[in-house]
Amino acid sequence: MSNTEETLIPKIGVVTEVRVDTPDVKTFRVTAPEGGKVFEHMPGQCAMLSIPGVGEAMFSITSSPTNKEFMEFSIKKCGCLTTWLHQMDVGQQITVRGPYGKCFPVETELKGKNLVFIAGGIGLAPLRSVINYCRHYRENYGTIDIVYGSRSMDDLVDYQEIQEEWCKEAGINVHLTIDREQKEWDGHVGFVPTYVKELGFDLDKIILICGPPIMIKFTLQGLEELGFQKSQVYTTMELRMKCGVGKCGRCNIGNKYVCKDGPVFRFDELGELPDEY
Amino acid sequence: MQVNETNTVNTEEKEFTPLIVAFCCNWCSYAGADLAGSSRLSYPANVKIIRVPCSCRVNPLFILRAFQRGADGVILCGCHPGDCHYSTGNYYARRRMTLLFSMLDYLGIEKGRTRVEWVSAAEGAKFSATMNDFAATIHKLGPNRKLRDLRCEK
Amino acid sequence: MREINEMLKKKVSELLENGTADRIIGWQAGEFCYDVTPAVMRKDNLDELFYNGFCGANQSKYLIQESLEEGKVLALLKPCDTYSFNQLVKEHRVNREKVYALGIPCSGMLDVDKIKALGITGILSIEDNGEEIKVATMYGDKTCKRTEVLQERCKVCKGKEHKAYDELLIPDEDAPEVPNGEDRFELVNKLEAMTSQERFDFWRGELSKCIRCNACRNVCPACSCRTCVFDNDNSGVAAKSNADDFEENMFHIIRAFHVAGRCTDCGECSRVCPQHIPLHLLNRKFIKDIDEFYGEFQAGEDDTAKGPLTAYTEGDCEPSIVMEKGGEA
Amino acid sequence: MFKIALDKIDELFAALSGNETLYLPIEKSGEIEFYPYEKDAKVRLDALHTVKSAKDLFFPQTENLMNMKLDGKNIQIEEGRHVEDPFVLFGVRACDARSFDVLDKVFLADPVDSYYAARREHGVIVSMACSRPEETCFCNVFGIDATMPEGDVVVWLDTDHLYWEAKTEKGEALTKTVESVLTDSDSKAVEAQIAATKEIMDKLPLKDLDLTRFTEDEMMNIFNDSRWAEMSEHCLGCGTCTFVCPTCQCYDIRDYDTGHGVVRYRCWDSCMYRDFTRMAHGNPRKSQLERFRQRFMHKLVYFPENNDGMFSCVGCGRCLSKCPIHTNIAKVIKTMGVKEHE
Repeated sequence: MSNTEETLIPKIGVVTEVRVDTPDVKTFRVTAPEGGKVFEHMPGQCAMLSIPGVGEAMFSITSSPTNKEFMEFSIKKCGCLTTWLHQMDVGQQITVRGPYGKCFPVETELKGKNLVFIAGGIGLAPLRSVINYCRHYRENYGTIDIVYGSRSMDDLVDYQEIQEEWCKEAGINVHLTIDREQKEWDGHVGFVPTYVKELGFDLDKIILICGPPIMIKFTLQGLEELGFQKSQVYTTMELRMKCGVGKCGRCNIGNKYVCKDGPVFRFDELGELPDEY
Repeated sequence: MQVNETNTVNTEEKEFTPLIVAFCCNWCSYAGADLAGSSRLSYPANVKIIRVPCSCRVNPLFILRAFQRGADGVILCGCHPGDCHYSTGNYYARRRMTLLFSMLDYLGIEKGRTRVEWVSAAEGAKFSATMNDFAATIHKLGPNRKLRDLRCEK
Repeated sequence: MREINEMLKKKVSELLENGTADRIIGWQAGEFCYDVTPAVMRKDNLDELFYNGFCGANQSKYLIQESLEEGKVLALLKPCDTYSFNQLVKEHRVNREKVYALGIPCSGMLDVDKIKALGITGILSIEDNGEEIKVATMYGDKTCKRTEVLQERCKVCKGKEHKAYDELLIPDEDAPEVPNGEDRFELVNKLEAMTSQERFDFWRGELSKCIRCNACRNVCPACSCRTCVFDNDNSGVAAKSNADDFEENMFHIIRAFHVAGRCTDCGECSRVCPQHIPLHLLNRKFIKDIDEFYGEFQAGEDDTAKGPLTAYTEGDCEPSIVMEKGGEA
Repeated sequence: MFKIALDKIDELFAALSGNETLYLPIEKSGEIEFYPYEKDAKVRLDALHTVKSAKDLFFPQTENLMNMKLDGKNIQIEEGRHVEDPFVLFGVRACDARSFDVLDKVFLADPVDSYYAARREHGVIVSMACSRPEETCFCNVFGIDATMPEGDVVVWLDTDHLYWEAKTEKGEALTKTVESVLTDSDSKAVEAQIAATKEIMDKLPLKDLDLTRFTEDEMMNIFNDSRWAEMSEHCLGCGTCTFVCPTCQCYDIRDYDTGHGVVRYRCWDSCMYRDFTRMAHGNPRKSQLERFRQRFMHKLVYFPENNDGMFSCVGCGRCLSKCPIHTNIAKVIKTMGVKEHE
């Protein structure tokens, strides 16, 4: 990436598969028109997706970079563009540009560590990329715990993959929870922050967390009560973005731009910045 | 500074066929247009009818946007004053359009480009005559140059 | 002016002391002698309040927000501000109960841009007593006539009578004389007398300066929509810049149209325009047309009368009147 | 150093505009902006400022990025054109000349903005020294010398001559093209004028604005200062300050549906606008307080922090004279420059 042609001007991607995850989340598989990935990325990085005349927005890439055939985006329907995207069929072209931002430090600080992933709702989307990356290079990482909660069973994103792959893999502990009791559900019931405290992880672990701001806030409090340091916790942020390269000036938290210096932040870094996100 | 790098104005003058947008109220004028059609009264093919529930549904933005998208003339047709399906809609429309047209004139836009006519459901002949006359007026005025959006020109 | 200033301070502190209101929207001095800022003041910082010939801003729009908040706010209204105030009360945008309106006299407000346009720059201080304005500048002392540098709205002053108030600082008949009102339609008439092409060229020249900063809209007391059509992404016309000449025209036609029949001709739009586009000439055209077509109407004269665009008569003129009556072709 | 008599200045403009477009302060409909020179244009070299700053020439208010077409399931993209024609920007004051350095930090940082870079590359800047600053000027606060502006060529005006000195290679090349209308000159008149101007600069009311508090260490204290509330209370939320500012560089990317395609263009945006940071699920800057604070925090704290202490303000004073309610950066510097409870 060195100039605008490669940044503001997007490439074309084709939707090759649409998976309905929950009533309001769909996962789109995207490849280049000639096949293969539109570009390479690292776990935690984002891409700008757009439809001409509808809009452009930043989405995290949910597939792992170890997948060499396609990229996936899990998208929740909430605004004008996402509503349009949800109406797409296979074969629809969209524009894609990226990758943007810093990735989770999977090759540096996270290497060799025991990891805990904590996600709420659609917050699993950016973490899924990391989880599958770590599964692929399993020998590089210690234990893996995944705590994932959502409003109900139907709102669990990627439930199939979780059940059939993550839960069955040795060395990965998956802890699922839903907010309220449900007939077919025999797992844990309760909010993520309380569940994390109940689980009470060892203090040698590194935490990666993503979800609604309110969940992050209370989980972080719980983790600190357990004895975790802010420097052990990573999260990924989202703010309004237009350019993706730190120039359009709207996604800053203090002097850091989410698109360029983020979206991945460690909580001790965020603590030094104004509380405006 | 305005940069319209990709816009080029078509300098080749072709035979000018004006594009006319006619906002027609559902209850009178649209039925009038229907009658004109079924009575085989002709009116120009380049009159594009947009059906609106009442003439007072049309706000000034509709008129301006029609010009933006390439209309050379815009005409609003509604029920005769006193005959509005909603009793008073066209009275309000009449005041609004009077002020808007006067403003367009004030800004130097040719005053013939906009018109209001009252056409009832029974006046197929009037509808056709009005459209023919309006098309002729616009043809005389030539293409809309003063209230166009260069980006929308092909 | 100094006496009025003292009277005002005394009155305001009295009204805050006795609990008539708990805060006031007043004026605060700036860096220079002319850059006055509106500010909310309470008992503790009331000493910053002052009133001079640069307090021209029409503060009635702030009352929309202020009257939503707790407690009663004291509003200082110049005679012309009371028109906007009435209009906002009529439209139920300002809660009359939450406002204590103190009518203050005005003898015409000055426009610093007009002083600068005379070539008087590097202004250090301005002395405003009567006919002549004395300006001390970095390049020596200058003088100019007060009438030369009055704000546009003051040149066509509506008079010294307050149309709405709870209390007057001094009775209207004792208030200082206001500038002699010129004919506010003079320029409109002049434009109407031009040819269509001349008018078009005039307005192209003016409107093409627009940088779409929205100052005219945001300051306008009549533009009180929660979300403006030009900010609403679903309207199809939302934009942040004039990407084409058309958008310059559209924005200003629609802006003026949306306040037609409600615009009190307070002139704030022209005052704040960084490009000095004479936007009041668009508003005045509507006012003039309304007067001619539907009878004399002054928005904000009272807080009950129906506006000309929310009323009709069966015998109203037809839009074709523009063909006969309108300006030269 | 060269000179030309002011009554012959049209010869200079004619020579400069011979091969390339010459932009200079021209009055149209009563206001002065950088417009292309044409014969009989009302050139206003005496004006201190144009309304919009000179940034418009490098970072125009609107600029088409690409044309797109959504055709069934297919999308076509046709890239917009870059500026490739050289141009001369004449009469840039010292403050505006410095603003290009500020903009460079943003647009020429990796990844380079090629639209901006192309304009920078093809533009030659002829800056003009000030001799009649106004009370709103405070460029000295940012270490700018109004009598010796940056630029490819610098010119000085006295009552009857224009003095011309090339400062860069680009400037030398431009000088060659107009040498025939210029005559050699010594620098005495210029030196005298510089000395006189410096004396006037000493009288500027805002020359002593103190920036020492605006450092990284104070970021959180300034951010959390309660005085932002009163300062922003009456901000109208318009974009005047942003759009007249020579260093404001935030932009929006928007699509316009022309009926036969989509133009994706970028345009200036303002952090003062409500929808600047609005997302489908909420807005991190909910009130005008946050938006107002962002603008000044960016200029005085965030930007210097990311760019070796360079402030994103050049003291041109445009916002001082244009703000509808006269709230401006000078007032912010004065207020925030001292700790809250002192």
